[in-house]
Amino acid sequence: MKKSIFKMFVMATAGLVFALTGVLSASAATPKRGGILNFVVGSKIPSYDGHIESTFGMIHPIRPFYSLLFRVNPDNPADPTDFLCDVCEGSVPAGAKGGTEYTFKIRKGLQFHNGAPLNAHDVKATFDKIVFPPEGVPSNRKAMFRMVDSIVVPDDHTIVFTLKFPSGAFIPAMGMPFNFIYSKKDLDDNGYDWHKKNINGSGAFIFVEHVAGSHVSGKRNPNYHHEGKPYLDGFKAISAPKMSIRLQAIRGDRAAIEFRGFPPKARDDLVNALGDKITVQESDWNCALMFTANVRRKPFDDPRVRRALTLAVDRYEASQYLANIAIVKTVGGIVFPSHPLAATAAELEAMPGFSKDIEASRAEARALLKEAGADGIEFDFNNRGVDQPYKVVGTWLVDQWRQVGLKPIQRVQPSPQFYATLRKKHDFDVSVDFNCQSIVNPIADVTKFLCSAGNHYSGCENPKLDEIYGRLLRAESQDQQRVIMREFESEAFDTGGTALTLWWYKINPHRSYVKGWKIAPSHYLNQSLDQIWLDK
Amino acid sequence: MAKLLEVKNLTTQFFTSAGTVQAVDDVSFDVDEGETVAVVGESGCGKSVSALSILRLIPWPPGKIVGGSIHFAGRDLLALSDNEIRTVRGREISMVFQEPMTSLNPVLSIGLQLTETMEHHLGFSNDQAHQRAVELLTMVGISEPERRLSQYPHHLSGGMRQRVMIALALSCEPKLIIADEPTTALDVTIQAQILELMKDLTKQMGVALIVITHNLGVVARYADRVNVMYAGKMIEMGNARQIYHDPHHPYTLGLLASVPRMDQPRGNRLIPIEGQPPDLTHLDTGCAFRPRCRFAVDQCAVEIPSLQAVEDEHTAACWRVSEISELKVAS
Amino acid sequence: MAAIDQTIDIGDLQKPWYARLFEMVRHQPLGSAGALVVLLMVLATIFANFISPYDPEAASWKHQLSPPDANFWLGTDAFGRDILTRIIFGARTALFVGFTAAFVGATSGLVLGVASAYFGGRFDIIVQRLVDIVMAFPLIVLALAVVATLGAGTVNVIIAITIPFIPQCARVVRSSALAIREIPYVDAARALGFGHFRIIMRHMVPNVMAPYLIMLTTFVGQAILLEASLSYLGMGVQEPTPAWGLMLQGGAEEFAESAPWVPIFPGLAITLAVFGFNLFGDALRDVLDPRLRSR
Amino acid sequence: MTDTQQTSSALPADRSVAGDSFLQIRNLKMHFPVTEGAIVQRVIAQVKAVDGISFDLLKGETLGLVGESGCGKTTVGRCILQLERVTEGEIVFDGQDLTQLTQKELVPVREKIQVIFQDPYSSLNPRMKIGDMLEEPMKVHGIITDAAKRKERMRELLSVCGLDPKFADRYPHEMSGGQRQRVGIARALALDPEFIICDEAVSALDVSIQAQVINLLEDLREKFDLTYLFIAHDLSVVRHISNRVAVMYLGNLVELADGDELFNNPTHPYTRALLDAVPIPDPVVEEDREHKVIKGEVPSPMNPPSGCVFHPRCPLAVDSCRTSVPEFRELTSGHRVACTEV
Amino acid sequence: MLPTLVGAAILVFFLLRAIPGDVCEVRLAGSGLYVDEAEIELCREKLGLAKPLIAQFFDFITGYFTWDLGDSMWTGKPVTEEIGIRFPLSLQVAIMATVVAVVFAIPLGAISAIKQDTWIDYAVRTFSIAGIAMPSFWLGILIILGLLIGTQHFFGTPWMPPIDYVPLYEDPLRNLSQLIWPAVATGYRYSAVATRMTRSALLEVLREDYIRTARAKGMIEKIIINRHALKNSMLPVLTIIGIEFAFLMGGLVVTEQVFNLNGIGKLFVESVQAQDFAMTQQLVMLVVLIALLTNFVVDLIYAWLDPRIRYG
Repeated sequence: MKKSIFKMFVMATAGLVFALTGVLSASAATPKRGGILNFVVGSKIPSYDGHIESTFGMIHPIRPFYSLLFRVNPDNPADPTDFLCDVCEGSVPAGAKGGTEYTFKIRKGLQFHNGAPLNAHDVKATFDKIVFPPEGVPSNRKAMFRMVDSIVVPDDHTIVFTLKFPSGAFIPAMGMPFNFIYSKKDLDDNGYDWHKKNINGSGAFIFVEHVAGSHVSGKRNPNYHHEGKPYLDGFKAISAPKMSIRLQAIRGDRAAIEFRGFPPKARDDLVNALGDKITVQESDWNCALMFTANVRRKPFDDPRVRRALTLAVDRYEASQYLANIAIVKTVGGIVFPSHPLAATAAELEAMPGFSKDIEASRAEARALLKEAGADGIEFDFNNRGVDQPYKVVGTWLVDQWRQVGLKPIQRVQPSPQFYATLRKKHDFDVSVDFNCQSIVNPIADVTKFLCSAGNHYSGCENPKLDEIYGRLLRAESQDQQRVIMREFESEAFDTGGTALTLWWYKINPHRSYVKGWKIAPSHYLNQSLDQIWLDK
Repeated sequence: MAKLLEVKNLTTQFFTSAGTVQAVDDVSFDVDEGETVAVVGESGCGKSVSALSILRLIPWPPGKIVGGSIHFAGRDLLALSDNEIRTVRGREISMVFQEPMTSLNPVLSIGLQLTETMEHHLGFSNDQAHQRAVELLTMVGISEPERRLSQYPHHLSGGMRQRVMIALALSCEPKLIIADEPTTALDVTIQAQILELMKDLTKQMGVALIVITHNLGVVARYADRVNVMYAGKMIEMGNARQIYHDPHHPYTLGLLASVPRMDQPRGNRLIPIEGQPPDLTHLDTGCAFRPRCRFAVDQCAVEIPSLQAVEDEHTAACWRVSEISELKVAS
Repeated sequence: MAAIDQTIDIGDLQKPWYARLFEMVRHQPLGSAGALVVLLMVLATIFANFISPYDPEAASWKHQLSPPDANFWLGTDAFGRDILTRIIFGARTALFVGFTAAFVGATSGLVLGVASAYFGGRFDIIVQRLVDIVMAFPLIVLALAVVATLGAGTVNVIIAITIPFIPQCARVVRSSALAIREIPYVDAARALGFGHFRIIMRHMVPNVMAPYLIMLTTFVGQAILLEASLSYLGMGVQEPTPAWGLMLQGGAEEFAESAPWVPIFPGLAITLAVFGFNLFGDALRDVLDPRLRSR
Repeated sequence: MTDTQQTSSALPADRSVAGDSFLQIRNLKMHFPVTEGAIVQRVIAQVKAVDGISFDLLKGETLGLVGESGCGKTTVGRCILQLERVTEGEIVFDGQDLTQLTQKELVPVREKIQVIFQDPYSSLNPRMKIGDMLEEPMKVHGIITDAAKRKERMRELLSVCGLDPKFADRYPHEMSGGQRQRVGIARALALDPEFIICDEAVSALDVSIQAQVINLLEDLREKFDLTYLFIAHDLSVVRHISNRVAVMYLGNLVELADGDELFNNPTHPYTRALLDAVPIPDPVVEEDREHKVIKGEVPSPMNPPSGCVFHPRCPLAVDSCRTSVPEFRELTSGHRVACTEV
Repeated sequence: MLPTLVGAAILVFFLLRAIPGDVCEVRLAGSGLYVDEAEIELCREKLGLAKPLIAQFFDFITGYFTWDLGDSMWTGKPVTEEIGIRFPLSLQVAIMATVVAVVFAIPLGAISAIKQDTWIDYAVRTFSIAGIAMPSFWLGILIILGLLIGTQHFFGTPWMPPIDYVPLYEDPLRNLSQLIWPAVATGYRYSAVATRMTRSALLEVLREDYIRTARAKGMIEKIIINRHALKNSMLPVLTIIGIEFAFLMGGLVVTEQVFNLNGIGKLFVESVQAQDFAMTQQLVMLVVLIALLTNFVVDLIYAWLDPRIRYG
């Protein structure tokens, strides 16, 4: 049986290599025009308003209708710092006045799908809604823009953002794919709720229809501001919540691509079945799966027990095997692994739970548990009722903990109950937890590990972390940031309320005829679809 | 008179989980044209099964006719094909059943149930059959026959339904009607109505009638000849007067003694037949009545008595048939 | 003629249980096959620890998704766990969920149904209304709602499955009990001056055992299916507990093509088990009460 | 007993056969409502099963109550047993009006009034052994608390009723119909009652067995000094066993007389029709009998005819029968009839 | 009918509110992105979840009188509109499944009953019990995989049913090629239930006295079965078809998942998982209403088939 698995891997790898070279050679070819792109989306659309929603289920089908101020480079989305202008002109500006003033030039001749012109006033109205929403108007990411002091439009084609203090987090926040540019007129005439149910953007595609629960379709925007684009005549985003259906849809060519990600096993199945008809793109993913111990509860108030929990987990083995069946793979610290601020392999190995000598770690874990009088305890392990990767990783974690004699009882809850447990009821011993962001922005992202953060659920207290983080925020050079980040990381690991398992790993097998799309480290990014063409 | 129906050595068995039931065991009897023959006996004695056997209506499984012959108007009914027997059923021999409440199809109109038989057997057109159905209903004493035809069985009372059953039985002018406990489920006053009706109509149309009943009064009033059954066998046969006034089988004797009679003053104690009826799956050798018989002798345990002549047309299946008169007096 | 004309005599219904069992085997080949499946499941449940070759819950990464071979007769799943072992232990979960839900549901229904029939009047009307309301919900919808309220997990799944069974059984039992209430022995008991409790427990309940037992066996099958459906929807029994429905969920479906053994064998196990219980129940119905229909 | 005598003086007592009047039924009505509606029930009609009857039962007698199906005779029995809550009227037994008693107060009365049902198949709990069935009432009523003595008494009851004591370990289905009916009788005797209601007690039995049971009932009456209300539709049986006979038609009593008097000299046209309809098991007698058949069928008790309920079928009916209800008058001593035309 | 609906409304309303957590948590925090607690509170306020339960219940009930069934808490669109999009699909699958069921069930059940205890009977019974025993989602998985693998094996390119819905009147072929599979997957179980009922009902009717009467009249077997027996035995079959139809509308939950059908079953699971109370309660009420209406229709047909009820 080993042989057949081996064979499968060989074939899969061969297909992958072939496919990757295919992409490279094809991207050099001249894009063909026309065709409809069918793709599957595994989540559903709450509303069309990017400013208040946060699910990729909305981004994938709706983002193509809108433009952003600027966006990740579609041809190099893997680089978290490579931004290109969308409605702005030229390159994304660096901060003036000590990094507190950013001036954007807006392209001329832009227009919304309804024919109305798009200028700096519309951009201001958009960011006013996001950054300074009136009382009672929701804006999901308002907190990301705390540094913004004012937004001014000196002329129709210029917009100036003034910051209260310089922040490395500003540009990434501005580049988030949720910041759809709305028309000022729409906002003025129809109020702030209008965009929940209506679409009037300036993106590559014009909204055609949305059959709730079934699909969204769009057609080519002839007046799109990136010349010659989009190549496609239109797209159809088909809702398919079950992963097996999404997989089968690509297999049966009901869809050409899925933009979130499949586990490796699914990729191998597709490549096995369809060979060179399938192209695979892979990337690290800016999401980390973690577990959080509830410090309010005994015996998890004891740091030894929390440390034992993380020591028991063999991340390297999981990276090899669990990675076959789940969308997680990369062993990493609190920073996105391919980011310059991330810990190196050697640095990582020195951290508790990241040692390559798992036997030693587990022995230590057992000793710690014994010491704390918690060996062999049964505890409640809260998990989220979503297969990938939560339930798969959860099952793996249960197995890992059992190996040091613990007896976790997995309690899987649908998302609302899961969140209620995590955020309000705190009635868990250990819970699955995760951090998943669109733009790679480590300095913002690591706030998750602050005991004082709103999205930190262990209930720990560690003012030292806040102090370190304060220094991190003000650090000027990347080297400085890196040093402070290491300090922060090791303090967070010592506190041990929230521990990392693996970072996600994004694998997008798609029909080889889909060209021009590049994988990004987040399933939120690079979804304007304007550079995609079909080689059919 | 010519024999209309001649049943010879009829044996019907039921193959149940508890064993083989000898429901009808080597039974022979005959019916003349136009006469009324009664088959009398208590529950489970095989009288209904023998009636159903004549038209081969025993459901298989579990029941099966395993031997004998039934000659009717020159044909052996047991030798007919399934199609041929169907031309006999309802056309030449028809039946009236015990339960008027369940014997008519509840979801089909009275009219349909009446006319389909005539259309099937007599090739009547719809109109002809309808016409005839009206006549038949009038004949059995149902008022407003036209309206009744479009009604359903549940609109009618038990007595009315039994009248419809009789109309149904008469519809193709058969030569023989088998009435299986036709009045058992009815009240006495209605019972009298129905019996009188049957008697009048069969006389009038010259139809022979087999009445199957446990009611000795009904038999006394209506039957020309009487066949008494016990444990699947015919144990005594004769005309009504012979059976009632000169019974020659201890069972018949006992039966008559155990019936309270309305025309006799109270006070005389009844003389019951002691013991319980036998289990037909486990019959001992010898006479089935022996365990309850006051006159049993050793021979009764060994050999089953066959029907022996008492006088003309009067037979009884008892080893002591010749002594019975004296024994009767002695007890 | 009663004994002969009706092939099922009342006497047959009242034979002692061993006689009925024997008859069942003889006359119900399908039913006996069902009984055999049930028996196998019970044995698997009892002796799971002795007959299964591996630990049902421990992951074994080196054997991830091995196809069936001499070591793993039915192959392994995504975590390298032996599928045969998990099916054997899954029988335990299935039977535990099935029997508990069926027993509690049917028994509560029995008590409710008999009481409702015996007391009649306002009590009966109110019970019937409640039964109507609960019965108007499709089984799976009700179960989903209950699981959503209580959370997933074995015990909650049992509760979720039990609740819709209660009115189902109550309704069937009530109609039988209504018939029994009209039978003279209940009047005889009342004429003898017995109390309500005695009449219900000694004279009515034992005589609605036939529909009760039939409902019970059908419920076990239904519960196994329902548990599988709930687990498939991710709202049933949770990992790493071995459960058949759970084995079909998630990875099983996604990797079905290259590892067909993962979804096929647990599916077969469910089908076979429910098949067995249904055949068994059918046969039981034929033996106990040919006229009772399943609803 | 003085009270009883006073009440019964309203009706001329006929004690030609037996002792004192010990059960008085006065104007008994049992109407069953026919209802409609989901929660709030509306009564849309009344089934007048028993519609105002009065009679006395005398100590030690057997009163036969005959009539066709649906005439209400069984309901009368159930009312006396308090298995139904009567709509109106009094049932006086031992000086107490049973209709006014609570369930608790009824318990001692139930020891004295017992019942034997028609169907020997269904009147015994199929899941209980015969012995348990007989012991249960003694246990519940605390008559014999000692288990061994109770067993003793149970065996005695079985043999009194002509059953082998070894039947105690059997279930009802292991017995024949006649044996089952004997068990039913034994159970009725378990509490040592004074009064037994035989509700079609022998109707379901075959002739040969029926005679056995009738004899048994007669013997027991002698032995235990019982009083019977013998409800049946079979006139021959009623005639055989009863001292007095009452005839019911559509919820009303139409005639009541001494047994011989009633059968020899039936007065009410319905009684006459009934007697005419019964065939006599003797072909010679039958040949000479006149077979008068009464027309029509029994109307629905939900909507009984006005006036005399029998008038639509009555050969003697006159106009007044349609409007006025005939009085249940005394024709000769102890012979009462509800008809104006005889 | 009305008391049942009111009872169901009360039950579902309070049952849902007993579930911890709410739609705002999932919507805003569900993706793991950072979210401000105040935003979640704002969301609750907007959806009316902050109001006292009784007030919410009052709104829910008064909605029926003003025909305002509320807006989905997830999409903000009117519940009626959301359900309206999904309902035709589920109805179509349910009807197709019913047709599949009836077309197979009645002849199979009849043959099985007529040939009782022969190998045909055993085969039909085995087939039908298998239909009841097999989880319909498993059958669905096998069907999809079978189609994919089969078509690739025989035609070279894998084919699977469409995964997005097109109404029948727009593109009948595409519509049917999508819906026939779930109809078969659910119809199998459905037909199995109906087959068994047909068989047992017919067996029972064939034992009835009036069938003996018909035989005694000399009617041929075919007429006896078709005219005398089938009509009577259809009564319980009809009941079971009605019950199953009502259950199917609710029970499509699992099948719709397997085939990615955008029907009310899938909507139900989604709205339960998202704690979309407004949607969930109306869906449940819809299913209950369908169950009651189906009962009502069954009663009507019953009355038409059975004269005892028609005039009774």
